[in-house]
Amino acid sequence: MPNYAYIALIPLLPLAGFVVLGLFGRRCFRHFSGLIGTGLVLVSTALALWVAYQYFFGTGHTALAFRSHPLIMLKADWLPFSPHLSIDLSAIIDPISVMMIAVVSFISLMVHIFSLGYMKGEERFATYYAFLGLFTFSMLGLVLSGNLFETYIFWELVGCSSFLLIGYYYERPTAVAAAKKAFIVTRFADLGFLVGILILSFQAKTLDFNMLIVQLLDPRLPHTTFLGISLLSWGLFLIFIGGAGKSAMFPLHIWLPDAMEGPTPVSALIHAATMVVAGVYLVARLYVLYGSDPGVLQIVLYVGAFSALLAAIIACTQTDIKRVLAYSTMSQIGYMMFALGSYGYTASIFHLFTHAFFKALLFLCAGVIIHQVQSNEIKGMGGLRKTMPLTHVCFLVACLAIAGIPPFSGFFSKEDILLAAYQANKLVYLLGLFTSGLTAFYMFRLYFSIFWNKPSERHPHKMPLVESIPLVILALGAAFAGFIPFSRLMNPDGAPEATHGISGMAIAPVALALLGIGIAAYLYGKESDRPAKVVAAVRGFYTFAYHKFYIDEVYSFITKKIIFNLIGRPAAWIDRNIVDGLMNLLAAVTARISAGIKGFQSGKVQDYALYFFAGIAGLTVLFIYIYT
Amino acid sequence: MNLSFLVLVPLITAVAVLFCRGLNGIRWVSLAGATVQLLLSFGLLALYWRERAAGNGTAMLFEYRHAWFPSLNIWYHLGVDGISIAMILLTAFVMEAAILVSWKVERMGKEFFVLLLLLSAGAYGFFLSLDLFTLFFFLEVSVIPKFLLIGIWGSGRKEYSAMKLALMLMGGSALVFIGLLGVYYNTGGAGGPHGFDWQAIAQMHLPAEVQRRFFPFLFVGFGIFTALFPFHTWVPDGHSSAPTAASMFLAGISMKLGGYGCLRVAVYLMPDAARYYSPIIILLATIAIVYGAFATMMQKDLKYINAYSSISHCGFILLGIGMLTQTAITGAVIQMISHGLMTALFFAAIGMIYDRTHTRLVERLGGLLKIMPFFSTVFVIAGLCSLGLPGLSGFVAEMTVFMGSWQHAGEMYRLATILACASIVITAVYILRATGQTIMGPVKDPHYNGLADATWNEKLAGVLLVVGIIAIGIAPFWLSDLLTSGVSVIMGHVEKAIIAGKAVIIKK
Amino acid sequence: MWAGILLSLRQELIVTGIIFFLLFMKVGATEYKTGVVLNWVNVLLLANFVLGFFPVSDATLFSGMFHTNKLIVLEKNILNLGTLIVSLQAYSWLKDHRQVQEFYILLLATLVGFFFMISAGNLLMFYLGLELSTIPLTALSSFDLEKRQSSEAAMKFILSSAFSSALLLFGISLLYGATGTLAFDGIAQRLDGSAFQLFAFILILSGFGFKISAVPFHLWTADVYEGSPVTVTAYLSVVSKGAMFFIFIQALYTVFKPLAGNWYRILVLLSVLTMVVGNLFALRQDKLKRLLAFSSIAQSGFLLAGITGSSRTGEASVIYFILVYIFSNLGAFGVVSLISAQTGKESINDYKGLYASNPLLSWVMAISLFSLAGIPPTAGFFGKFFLLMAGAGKGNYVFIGIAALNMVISLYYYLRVIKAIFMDSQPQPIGKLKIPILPSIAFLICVAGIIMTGLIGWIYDYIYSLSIGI
Amino acid sequence: MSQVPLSHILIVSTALFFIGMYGLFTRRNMITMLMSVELLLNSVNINFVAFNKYLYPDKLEGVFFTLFIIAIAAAEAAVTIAIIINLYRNFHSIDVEATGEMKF
Amino acid sequence: MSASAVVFYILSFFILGTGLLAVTSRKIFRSAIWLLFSLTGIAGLYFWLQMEFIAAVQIVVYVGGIVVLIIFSIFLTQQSGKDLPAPVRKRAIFSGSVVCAGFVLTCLLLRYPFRPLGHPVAGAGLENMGATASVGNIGAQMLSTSEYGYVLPFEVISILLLAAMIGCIVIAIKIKPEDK
Repeated sequence: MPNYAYIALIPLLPLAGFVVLGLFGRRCFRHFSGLIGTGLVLVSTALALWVAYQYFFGTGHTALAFRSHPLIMLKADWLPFSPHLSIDLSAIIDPISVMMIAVVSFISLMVHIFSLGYMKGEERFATYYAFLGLFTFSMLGLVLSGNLFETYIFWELVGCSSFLLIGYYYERPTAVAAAKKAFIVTRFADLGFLVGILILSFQAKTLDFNMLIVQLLDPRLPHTTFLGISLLSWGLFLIFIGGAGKSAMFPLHIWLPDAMEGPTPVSALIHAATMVVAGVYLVARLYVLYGSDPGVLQIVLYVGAFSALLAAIIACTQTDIKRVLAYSTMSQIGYMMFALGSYGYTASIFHLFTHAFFKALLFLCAGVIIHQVQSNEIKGMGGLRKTMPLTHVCFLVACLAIAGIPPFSGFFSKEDILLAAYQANKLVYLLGLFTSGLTAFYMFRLYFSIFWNKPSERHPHKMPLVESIPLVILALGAAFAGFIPFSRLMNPDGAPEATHGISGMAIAPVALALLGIGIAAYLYGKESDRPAKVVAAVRGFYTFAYHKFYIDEVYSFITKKIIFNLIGRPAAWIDRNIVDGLMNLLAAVTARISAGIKGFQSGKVQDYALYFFAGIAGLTVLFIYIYT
Repeated sequence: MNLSFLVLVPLITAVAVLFCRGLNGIRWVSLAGATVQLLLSFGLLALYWRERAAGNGTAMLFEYRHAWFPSLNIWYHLGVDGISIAMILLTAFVMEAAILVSWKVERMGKEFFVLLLLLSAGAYGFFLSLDLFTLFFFLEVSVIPKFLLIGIWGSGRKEYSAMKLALMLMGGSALVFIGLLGVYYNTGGAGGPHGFDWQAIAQMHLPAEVQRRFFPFLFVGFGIFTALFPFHTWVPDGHSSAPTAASMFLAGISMKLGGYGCLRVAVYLMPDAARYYSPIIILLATIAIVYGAFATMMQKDLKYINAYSSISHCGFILLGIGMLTQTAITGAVIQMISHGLMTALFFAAIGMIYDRTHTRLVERLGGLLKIMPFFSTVFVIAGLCSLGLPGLSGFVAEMTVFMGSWQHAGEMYRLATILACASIVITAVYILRATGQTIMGPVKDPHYNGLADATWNEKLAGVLLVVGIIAIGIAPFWLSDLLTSGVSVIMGHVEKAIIAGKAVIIKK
Repeated sequence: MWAGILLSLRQELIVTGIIFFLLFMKVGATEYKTGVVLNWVNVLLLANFVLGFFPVSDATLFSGMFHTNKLIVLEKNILNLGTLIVSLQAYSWLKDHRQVQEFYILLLATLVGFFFMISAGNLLMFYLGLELSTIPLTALSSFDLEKRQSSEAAMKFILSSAFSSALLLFGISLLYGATGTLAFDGIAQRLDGSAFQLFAFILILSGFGFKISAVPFHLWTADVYEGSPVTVTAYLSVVSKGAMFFIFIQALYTVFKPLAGNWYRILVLLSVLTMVVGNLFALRQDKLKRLLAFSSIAQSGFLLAGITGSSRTGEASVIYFILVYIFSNLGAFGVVSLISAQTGKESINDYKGLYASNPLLSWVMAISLFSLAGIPPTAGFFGKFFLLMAGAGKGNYVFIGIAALNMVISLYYYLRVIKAIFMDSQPQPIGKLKIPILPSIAFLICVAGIIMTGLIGWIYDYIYSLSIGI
Repeated sequence: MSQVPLSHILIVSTALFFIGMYGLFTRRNMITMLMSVELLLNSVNINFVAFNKYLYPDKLEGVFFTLFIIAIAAAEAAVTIAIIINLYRNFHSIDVEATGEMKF
Repeated sequence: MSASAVVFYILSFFILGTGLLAVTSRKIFRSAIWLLFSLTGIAGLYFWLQMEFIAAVQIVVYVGGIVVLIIFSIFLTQQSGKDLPAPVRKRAIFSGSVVCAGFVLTCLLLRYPFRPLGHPVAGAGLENMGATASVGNIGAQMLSTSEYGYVLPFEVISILLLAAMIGCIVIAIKIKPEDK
């Protein structure tokens, strides 16, 4: 078998980019910094694709035995805790990790290239690329890490770089607030992850993925429970909370829409294609364990389904283009989650794969559009189909893909998911079906109100090549990624799944999607008061959904009112007044006593003599008659 | 190498400073002294590694004994193991940075540097000494310089804070003193000579009831130095009124004296008692962690924020020590180092910002990233380190503590661990609020725009500390390897104690 | 034989010689300049101090009325040193005083008294020495003849000391009645812990307590210290107290050894009272002399704690602490006397901003105060450490704990002075003062002593090797 | 004299002692306080002589002690009176109540 | 009861009575005289104890010296004939009680089995010259350096008297203004 040692380069090159650009970018080469970053990522993308090729199609690698158990390599002892328990730096190689590095590096490359044009002339151009490099490094590290704690390390790094990138326009208070929100919410989720790690590591006495899984599935494991639930389930559940936080599952999704304050390419990279699916990846990584624990899997299922629906509903009401896309991302990830929840491992990964393409594409197109109209509000847009034909086409492709219209990529993955859901849980299946309809609707609502809706005049704005190329490539991906025989490459136990072509199952979703598109066309095809009418019809629910079901408000109430006022302030007050007060009280008491006894020093010599003799008498009585 | 150099170099430097005239001379001389010290510490590290590589397995290396008061069996006794070397390195780093940042001290510059150097001499001696008397001597040496530094060069209610700090620390050392006497008179067994040599004491394994009687004195006494709840109230006032260099040293080193003492003296000499009292220790530590974090959220003044967060972070040290597992104690020591560097960096950044903007109030500052990119970067790095970002030292320390604490199966200990973990979220909250309001956002005050960024010395100081933080953050193995031997010696005693305790229980 | 006697008595004889020399100087025809006299005296005192170290064998003379050994010689040397420093510092006060010779005659008479008291082997000699040292001191304390406070102090001093010595005598008479002898060794043989003897002992103890100003026999201290001239106060606070402690510890460890069980408890009580009361009063003083008076009361509390150890360590640490205390306290008093002699200012508020004008004096003051507070690296730290260590030897940790906490309280008022000197400022601070040569020598000795005595270990060990313990 | 037991003499001296003490405590005139001190010393003298005579007649320690006490008492009285006179110059009164400048 | 006992009791009543008057009389001059009587009574007591020399010294030093000194100082400081200020009521009560308590306490303690050593000297005991308080004897011992020799205290007290004298001169001497 070939050695994959060079795989280490894939994350390290972007890291090098970060270090170099971060330290010297501003001063030495602020204009080439973009090219440097892109170049490095280009190399690692090439490597990643080479790995993927070698892994999936290389000689002798199709062997089941090889796929079935992951390969852990480049093991380096990083922080030993105790003889058997330590954080290693190691790379895991198995189908999903390989697929993920390919996707991540590829999308990141696209974004790098796109940003060359998009972010041109920015004040902190170099910094931007440095951060992108950092993110790419951490994300690749995350997917490659072969040790649970290593995953956590990169998990945190990813969060940090997302924080930095969201806060890129740090002079905008909204951006700062969004960055803070993103970090804190995900941090809160990570607390679950951390405790989960502690539990699992204590149970398994190891952190290495392979060993971990083996140990934990070992029936001889002492079955300890807490509150009647086995510690293993607790651990898995807590880890899922961590995943849910990163993947913006309800109720930890509130940071995602605000995160759109960041530059649009960043949203494309982090908040659409890669980081947000980390949760899915995490669950998939430990899928054998989750599979062994139906209870937790149920939670995953319902959380996923509910988030998908909720996000879709909200998406229908938003008017900020990026927010709509954000909610759709959330909804799609919901799909992946409930796919996992319903044993649709392959389907979920597949959807992750395809979603990366069309969602990134959507965001990049949105970026172009926003530059064109200088606003995020779709109200201001309309009739852009002639002004920016290329964008128009790409956007359309992406919409079709996400709406699940054959033969675009989205169709295949989504259909697999629905199939899995159907086998697992009918209710969830119906939810998924409905959601797919909604998806088609809000996507095309977006599409129509951007590109049609107004009479369009042709003075095509020219797009720099660096921007158009990624769009085209991604569009191709979005269109044809579906034909990759995914199920043969990837499944939990390595055994290829029986792939099913177009079956009857596909009819319903497609029909619903078409219906949704139709409604969208009817409402937003050309300028009219129809949408207003509809809104008026469902006023109450509309406003409710428009305000994202007031979830943000609930959060801010809890944090601002309850935690700050009922815990923080009292703590600070108690510290100053009671704990510190005690210390000052001691001093005050001493002073009082010393003032109290000053009378003895009366300055009268006769008193002195008197006390003198009284002292003698006292001593005499005390030590002759009392203690003898 | 003769360890006395490490104590002498700062003193010699101080004397040299006394004799130089002109601020520049003073600055450069003291900087030179600190640098020599830094190099010496690195040399010490190298020598240590060489010895270990040569297979020298003795607990303490480079021992130096000299009879001080033979009639009382008091020795001037120095020696190092991994832990002390780590602490010495920390001190050297912080001192170098402290001298660099106090370049601008104009008023009574000579006195300032002399006192600073004396302070450091005390710290070095403390970490080096193997005789409890010597240790106590060096522990108390630092009282005067602290008082004067805060009281003369401080800001705000400086006299009050200086007085409070001096008195509370003196109270702490009074408790330590009682504990030491208790230990002393229980050594030597029947009629044998009493002694202060702590290795010998540890070998002779004090009787359990003695341990239980005197452990609280030692632990609380040292605990006051490291902000043990509820004796932490000197920290906010002291740190916030102190001049930059002094607060760097206070939070970076002085608070570590306490942790080191708790570990080296209290736990090492009295393992039984340590086990006996560990629930109380854990309780207090957890309170300090959580409550300190919450109290921090409400602070308006940057220095207060950092001071309170120090309380919370030093809670981790005590937590780790109280858990009495190898990993947890290692984590505690790493946390000492990490917090030392991190908080020093924080105070340095705050001080430099304060020098320019003349305010430390969060709501007055804003958008500094645009004006002073260097300070802001340093500040952000310190912040990220304090909220435990991987790649920076804070993460390593905290994770080790958590890992180790979790090894201690037991509902209450687990709960404490989880609460401690939860505190890192709160940490994130207050750090990001502070950062978001001061570093990011629009520039609040127009005439901040004219302010200059770091000068070379400030940059050097910042870089020095950042390098330290990152060196631990991305390659923690060397540190943990350095500490292992020392910690396992301590753990050896603790386990012996556990076995002994079990034996006692069985007898009953 | 006579040579031997004279040799063993040499310290007393030298000092007496100086007394007569001064007397002749005074009564002689020629009127000497004050400065000349002062230089002469200090040279003589220096010579006296140096000759003190001349080695001599132990001896017991005059049928046990006078005995001397290495430890006693050392103690006398310590007293000589104290006197020398005091007289060096007295320069700035005395140089425009008319009656220098008389001052020194009285001072040295008290010194002789202390010498005889220390080497007394017999209650009669002890009493004589005591009175010889007390009566001239009272005269000295009213040496500022025009100052109301000075004469008030003297009045309080002599009346209280007369009263206390009357009680002491009453006790001695009862002890004589009970044991039939005045010789120390004879008494030691005939002591049984009977109530009558205990009563006699307590009366005698009160006499000691008066001189070492132990609570509740301390009340004269503050007023006398405040009222007397600073030099006299300094002398009172170190030499007189030190000599008293020397004889006290001898008496307790040898004469009253049979009553050890009883006096241990009494001393613990007195020690606690003395520390606490001294500190509590010192907290609220604004006059520096008065503050130092109360601080010296607290210090004797610590010394008592050392004595309670009733061990060799105890004796050694007490003597060692006296040495340290001479340096520290005289350092502080030296500054006070210099300033009060040149500006007449004696309150803490006057010292605000002193550092700005007189850094040198300020540092001397600071170092002395830190040594008094017992903070390393000053010798005071070692002194206190050993005292309490000796005290802890009995295993009474509550007592030692109270003592340790008292160290914290005492730190507060010492730091108040430091704060005034270094941190505060005032509209019209004390101007730049010129330090004459003799006082500066004294300061040098004090500071050197404060730094060295602790760090150089053999000083303590030498004392330890001489001391006998109980 | 042998019929009178020692204890009676001692009681007399003790009584004298406490009379003197009472005087010392209550008399506001310094000279009268000095007188009371003399009474105290005399009672001590009586003690010494009596003890010597009754119990330890083979040595004269008590007698000698008495002699020295008398001498010292004289010296003390002289100094006290000198101090009092000087104080009178400063305060124009010798009432102890008048001299309370230094207190607390 | 024998005559000498009677004499003793009369003497002691005289001593105590006059002493009490001395410390209570409101006329300072009278109290000085009462003191004089009391001291003389004590001298009588010494005679009764057959300590003639001590008695003589008592008369000479106290009666002849100290009391006279006191009277002079009264003349110097006091315009005679004026009553002394009454003692402070509170202190008088308190000290009265303390003194009584002390007296009772001491008397209780005086019940101590004194063990005579050596034999009491009956009358003019010619047995051991060492012990009789004859003038010659005392003088001899006072200046002898041998066993029971008191030369050293004698010398010491000489210094003391010298110092006291100088002290008195320094303090009491009237400083002429121009000397200051």
